[in-house]
Amino acid sequence: ADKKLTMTLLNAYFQDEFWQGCNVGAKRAAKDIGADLTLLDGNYSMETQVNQIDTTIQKAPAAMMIASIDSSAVVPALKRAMARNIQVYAFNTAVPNTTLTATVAMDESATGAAAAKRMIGLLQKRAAETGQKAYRLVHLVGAVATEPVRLRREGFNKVIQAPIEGITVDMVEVVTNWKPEPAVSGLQDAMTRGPVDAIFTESDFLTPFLIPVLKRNGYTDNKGAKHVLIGGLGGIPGGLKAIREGWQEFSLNYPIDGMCASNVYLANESLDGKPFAQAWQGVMDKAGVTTNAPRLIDDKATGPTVLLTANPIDASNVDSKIFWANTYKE
Amino acid sequence: MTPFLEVRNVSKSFGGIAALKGISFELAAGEAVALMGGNGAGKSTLVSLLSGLLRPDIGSICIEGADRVLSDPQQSREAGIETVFQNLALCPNLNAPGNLFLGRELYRGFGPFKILDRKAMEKVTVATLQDLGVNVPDMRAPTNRFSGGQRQALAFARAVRGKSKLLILDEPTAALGVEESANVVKTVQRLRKERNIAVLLITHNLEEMRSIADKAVVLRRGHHVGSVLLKETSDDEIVARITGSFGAKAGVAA
Amino acid sequence: MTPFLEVRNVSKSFGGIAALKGISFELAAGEAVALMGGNGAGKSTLVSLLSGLLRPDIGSICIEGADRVLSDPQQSREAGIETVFQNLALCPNLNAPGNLFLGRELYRGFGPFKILDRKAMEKVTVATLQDLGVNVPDMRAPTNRFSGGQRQALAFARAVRGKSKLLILDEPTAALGVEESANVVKTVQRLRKERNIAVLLITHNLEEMRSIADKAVVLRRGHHVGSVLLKETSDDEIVARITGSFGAKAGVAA
Amino acid sequence: MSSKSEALLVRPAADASGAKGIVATVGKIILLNPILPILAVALPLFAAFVPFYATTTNLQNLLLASSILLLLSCGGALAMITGNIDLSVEGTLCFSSMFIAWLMMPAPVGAGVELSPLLCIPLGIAIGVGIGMLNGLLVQGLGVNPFIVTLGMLLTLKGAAAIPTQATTVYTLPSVYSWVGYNEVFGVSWIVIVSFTVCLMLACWLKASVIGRHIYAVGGNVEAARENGISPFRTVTIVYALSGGLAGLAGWLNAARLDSASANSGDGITFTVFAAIIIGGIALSGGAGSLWGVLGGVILLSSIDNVLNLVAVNPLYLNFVRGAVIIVAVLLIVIRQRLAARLGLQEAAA
Amino acid sequence: MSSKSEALLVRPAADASGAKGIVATVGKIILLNPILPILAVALPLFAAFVPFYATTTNLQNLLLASSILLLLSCGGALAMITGNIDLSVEGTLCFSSMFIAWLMMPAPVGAGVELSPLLCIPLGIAIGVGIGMLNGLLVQGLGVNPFIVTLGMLLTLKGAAAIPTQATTVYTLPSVYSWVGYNEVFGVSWIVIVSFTVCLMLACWLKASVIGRHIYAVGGNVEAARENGISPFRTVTIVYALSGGLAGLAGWLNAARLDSASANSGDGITFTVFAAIIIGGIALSGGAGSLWGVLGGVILLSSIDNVLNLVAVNPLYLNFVRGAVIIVAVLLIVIRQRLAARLGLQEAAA
Ligand SMILES: Nc1ncnc2c1ncn2[C@@H]1O[C@H](COP(=O)(O)OP(=O)(O)OP(=O)(O)O)[C@@H](O)[C@H]1O
Ligand SMILES: Nc1ncnc2c1ncn2[C@@H]1O[C@H](COP(=O)(O)OP(=O)(O)OP(=O)(O)O)[C@@H](O)[C@H]1O
Ligand SMILES: [Mg+2]
Ligand SMILES: [Mg+2]
Repeated sequence: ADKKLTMTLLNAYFQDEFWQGCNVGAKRAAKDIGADLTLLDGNYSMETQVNQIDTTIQKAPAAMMIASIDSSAVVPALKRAMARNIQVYAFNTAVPNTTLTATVAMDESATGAAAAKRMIGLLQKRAAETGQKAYRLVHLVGAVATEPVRLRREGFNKVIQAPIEGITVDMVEVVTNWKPEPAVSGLQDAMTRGPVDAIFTESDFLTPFLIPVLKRNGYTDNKGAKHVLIGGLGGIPGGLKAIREGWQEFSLNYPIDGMCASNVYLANESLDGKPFAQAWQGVMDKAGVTTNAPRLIDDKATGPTVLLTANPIDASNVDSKIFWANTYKE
Repeated sequence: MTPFLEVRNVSKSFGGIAALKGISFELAAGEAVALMGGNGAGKSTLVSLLSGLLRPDIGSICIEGADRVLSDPQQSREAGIETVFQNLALCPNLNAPGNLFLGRELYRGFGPFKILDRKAMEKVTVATLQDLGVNVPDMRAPTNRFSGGQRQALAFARAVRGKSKLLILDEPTAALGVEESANVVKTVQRLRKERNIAVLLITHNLEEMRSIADKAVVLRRGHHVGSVLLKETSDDEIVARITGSFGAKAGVAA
Repeated sequence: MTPFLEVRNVSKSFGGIAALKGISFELAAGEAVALMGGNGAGKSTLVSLLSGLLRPDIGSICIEGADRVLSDPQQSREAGIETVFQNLALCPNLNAPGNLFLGRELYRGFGPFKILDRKAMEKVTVATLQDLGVNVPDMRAPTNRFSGGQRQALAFARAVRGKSKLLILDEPTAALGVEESANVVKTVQRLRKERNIAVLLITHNLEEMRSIADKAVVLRRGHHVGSVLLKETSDDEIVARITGSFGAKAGVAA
Repeated sequence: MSSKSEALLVRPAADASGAKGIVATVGKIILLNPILPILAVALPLFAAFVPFYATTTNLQNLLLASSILLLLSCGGALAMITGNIDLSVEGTLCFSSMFIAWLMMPAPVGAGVELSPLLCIPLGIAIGVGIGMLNGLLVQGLGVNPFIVTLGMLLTLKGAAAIPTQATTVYTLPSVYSWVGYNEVFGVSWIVIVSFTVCLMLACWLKASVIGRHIYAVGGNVEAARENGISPFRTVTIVYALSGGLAGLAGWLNAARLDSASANSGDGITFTVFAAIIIGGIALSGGAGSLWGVLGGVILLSSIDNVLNLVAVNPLYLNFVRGAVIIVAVLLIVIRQRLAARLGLQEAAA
Repeated sequence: MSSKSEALLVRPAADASGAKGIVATVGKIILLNPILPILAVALPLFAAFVPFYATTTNLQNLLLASSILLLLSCGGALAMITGNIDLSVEGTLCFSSMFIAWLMMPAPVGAGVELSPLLCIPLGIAIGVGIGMLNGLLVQGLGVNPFIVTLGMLLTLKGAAAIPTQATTVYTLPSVYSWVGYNEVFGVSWIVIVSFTVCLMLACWLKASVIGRHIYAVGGNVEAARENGISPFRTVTIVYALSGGLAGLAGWLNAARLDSASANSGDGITFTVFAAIIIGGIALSGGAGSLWGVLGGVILLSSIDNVLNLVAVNPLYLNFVRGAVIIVAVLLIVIRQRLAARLGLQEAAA
């Protein structure tokens, strides 16, 4: 196309690294294909985001891509957009209730479950080494009443609360609402009740804030048997740094830059007339998310949906360039 | 005949401070009584009890022979008592008609849809203020723009518009000019003549006391220290009672 | 000798309302002038100009011969003027010593670490109120608990404690009892004798006017309608000037 | 002196005849209005410089985006005029819509009773009224500080909203319930029609009715109101009930617009509500302002967000710009006030 | 009459001799304090029924968790005592720590100037003071509504906090800067020592100093203060500057505690700050209350969160329970007030 493509990307929030990673990925892809990309910040308010969809509709870009703050609340507005022949793509969070042009999203409950399994593996390993049977785990919950968090939390809890071979896990949940201070106070209070063996954080941007708490409570060693096992989701720079330093064991990477980029590329291919079925795998390549085992669910109800699995990060691969946190600042 | 108002052995304390100690007096229908006393003697506290702002700690208030519990100002108004408070009870954000008809608005309609009749209220306001000879530059300005005397005149005008049987006036002319004060006195005299209204007047002005009241009740530090017929009593004696030098060194005052 | 205060052709409007129209008068050091006028005549507005609360629209104010821009009350105080405002200027949340020393606290230390000398302030408060014969049940209670007269006495006491050369009194006895009023008058007379203080008195009480002032300046609806020596003028004439019937039908008033 | 003093009682309307008179009158109206002057400057500027701003579609969107904010702000403004504060409106919106959705939907998300939407719409409003009455009771009946009562209520309600459906968002509500969100008249959504009609009627009622007068009186001097036989308890309870009812109504309209109910709905709108109220000229201390001003505040704030979306400011600077614009807008409003005060213009609340 | 009237001037202290006198005096102190009675009930209850609540470690934690809230609340309380409001403290905390972190850190995250932490600590406080003075200027100098000025400032600062590092969180600050977060005396963190010392000194200063008296006077009746030569502008600006400075200090301590600076830090603490202030007995209308009460409010709110963590309430019910507990606590406070009023106890602010 000789005419410059116009696209609008509706981000959920701007003031943290995870969503910054998204912007970087999207901008890179837009530059790559020469599209004119507008970024909007929903500020974690679903009403704001719906207003932004309506505003975007009237500017009639060729495509819009959205990280929905509430995947149900955006549906009527997205339907209006589709009705105006604007292509609508969703990233990070699927919009289960309507047919969009395409979706590239994380499988939240599967990711939660995968994290739990990994954590259990670590605990069982420690049990084998030390003979300890009973473990206490602190689960740092995000914003409890949001859809992705609900799925993530349910996925994790279902696995961790089921009977586990050889060990018992006593879980304490702390609601953080994605804020450092409640996370820190909550962890501190959990430690008051007794030693903590493991922490699962629904976003590992919280990990760096936890380390001073651990240090103050005598967990000064980032190795060894007393060391608190930390696992998280996101693959956020702070988490990766903690993995490098030995504080955190693993993270499950959300390829946020890749998801955004794939939305942009998909729109480009589609507007060039290439059908989705032919285009999507190439796009996943270009967007750099092949390691996330993209699988296509060709759901008639929601439109073509590529679900991604979060790839694990640990000390062995923490510096790999496939993780957005290692490249997004470049 | 039963008196219109009977105050029986009423006491009121604020924490450690006894503002009124066992006060009793009567006020016949149509009678004008002056309530006299130095600053802090308890006069305004007594007014608060009669107008339903406060309840006595002990003692009772009878109106037209019946014991009444006046637990809010509305009840006092319904019992036929209208009060000009020392604090004037004006809303500074409302204008003159708004204050003159405060709680007594003229309206059309019913229930939550009573619609104010602004025209009528403004008309009455013009007439009322004119009657009192009070000069208000802009009736529609909020009353926080009014001078001290203008405010007081408005509060007085509001009270006398009612159909009450007892008018309580707490220092109604304190901020008024010579002419305006005279108009207030004249108005009270007229009301007494025309409607046989009873009056409870608080004032520090002996002349005003004499031109309105027949009887004086004197308070001193919360105690009732005497009721006198004004015709039979000299100014000096009243002042002596107020200051507490009566009896001790009778006749010497101020 | 230059007069202490000279008001030259001062006007002040509030939007459409002209409160003062070209007022001029002088006040010599040690002189006592009564500022008379009906309600809304503009007296308090003039006080506001002299005490730095408002600035005149036109005209100027000279103190001890020098043109002064009084743009806040502090400047007026520094020029030697102390005012008892009609609104009393009390903080209802502070107690009696707190109000008596408001803006003039006694302290030790310096800069931001000036520490209040509570003991000393309480002692002075007790003495001052006693001097005025004012009876306050609890000096440490917030002044919103005080009776109208108790509050006014406090405001007066504060003003006379200063070392000012001109004392402005805006209806200083309006809420005071007979005895307390007499004490205020006596105090002002004493200050004049002892400290040769000048006084600008606003009052609606002709007797009080005569016991304090030598001269009267009469305002009517913002106009200066006459300055008279009290010795040479009858009460009736003054009232006639206040009400505007002077000249028209001289001598008929109230 | 009679005729003379009568002439003085009402200030002559600055000889309102002739062109000069009209200019003066219009000038006075503009200067006296808390928000009109700034709208009169800002909106034409937006129209001139912001692409798409002055299109019909955008105005329709703007009204739609203003609707919920308007309802909540009018309620909050009423409470503030009585000298109180109502921080709970966001909570009421959220809880009532969530609870109603739970009642309407089949199990497992809903309660399983599948209550009729026609019943649920008034029920949602009634829940709001009930919450408001509870606020009124606590504030004026028991004398609890309104700030803390309604803040506690906000937290409680937002927390309670997550309970019925276990924090699950409820989507695709009964079509009768969300009809109002899907239908329009000349491109104007029924949500706009309902909310603006209610608020404009309320604005008139507040100025014209006896209860409205009492609302101002209580805010101006609650003791004086009481001394004149106006019941502060009754007045304040009515006002909180209205505020709650409006929030309940907003809960319905918001859920209808989103065709879903979520425990996060309304998140963070409280700050915007109070910004609109105060920019609209309602004094924190009560007794002053009108709902017309609040309407202006709502339009201004919605316009700012709308314009920031249309010009697509770098999101990194967005919050900064929004905050700065609000401060500037308020500075302009203050300049307007100063000017009006200098000219001695100030209207009584009633 | 002299001796008689003197005797009346100071109410006798209810014969303070004997056991009965002491009980009466203690009773009076408890009843007069806005928050002591509820603490006196709540804390023993917590200690009795909440496991681990009354352990040394938990108390140390509780103080640590209270520190930042205490600093912000004291600042906000000062502003409120003058009859104003300061909503910007959260923004100041966030912006100052973020900006300072940017100055201290090497590129690419930081500015690359790597300013010395020893310089940065006072600089952070100075930034807070500057922001506060700007607030004071706008509020009392230009007469802009304090609610909207400081709300605009909050939005602006939170927005601005993201700008220097492009919303990137800054981890592992220089050790000199975060020393205060890693070191303790007898198990009590230096953060606690610094913040509590500052606030307790401030509480004394407010009651004992001339400026403190003027702060109350301006809050009680700003016109009277002005008429008595107290400059409301000066007083209010001092208060906002103090509030800003405390928020700047809190920014340092918070960043030191987290050993990082993030544009999210402090998010949402504004509501808690105002809950603490009001529960602590500061009147919205100004002129009343003390920082001792605010300290009580902070301890109460921190204890509630601490207890909810210790008993591990189901996250779904957490917000609901927290809101309900706050309402109940405030109801108890009101009962206390009623009792005190019935007994005629009410102390002047000064
Ligand atoms: N801030 C203001 N705004 C508008 N009008 C005002 C204001 N202050 C005073 N006025 C008007 O100016 C006129 C003069 O008022 P002022 O208070 O000076 O009267 P005064 O002589 O002191 O009367 P009084 O004896 O009743 O105290 C009055 O008509 C009053 O309504
Ligand atoms: N709410 C209150 N709390 C505490 N003390 C009060 C309260 N109201 C009045 N008092 C005290 O009670 C006493 C009587 O007050 P009251 O106002 O009745 O006096 P008053 O006779 O009207 O005096 P004035 O002539 O000065 O108006 C005073 O000493 C006053 O300080
Ligand atoms: Mg009295
Ligand atoms: Mg006056």
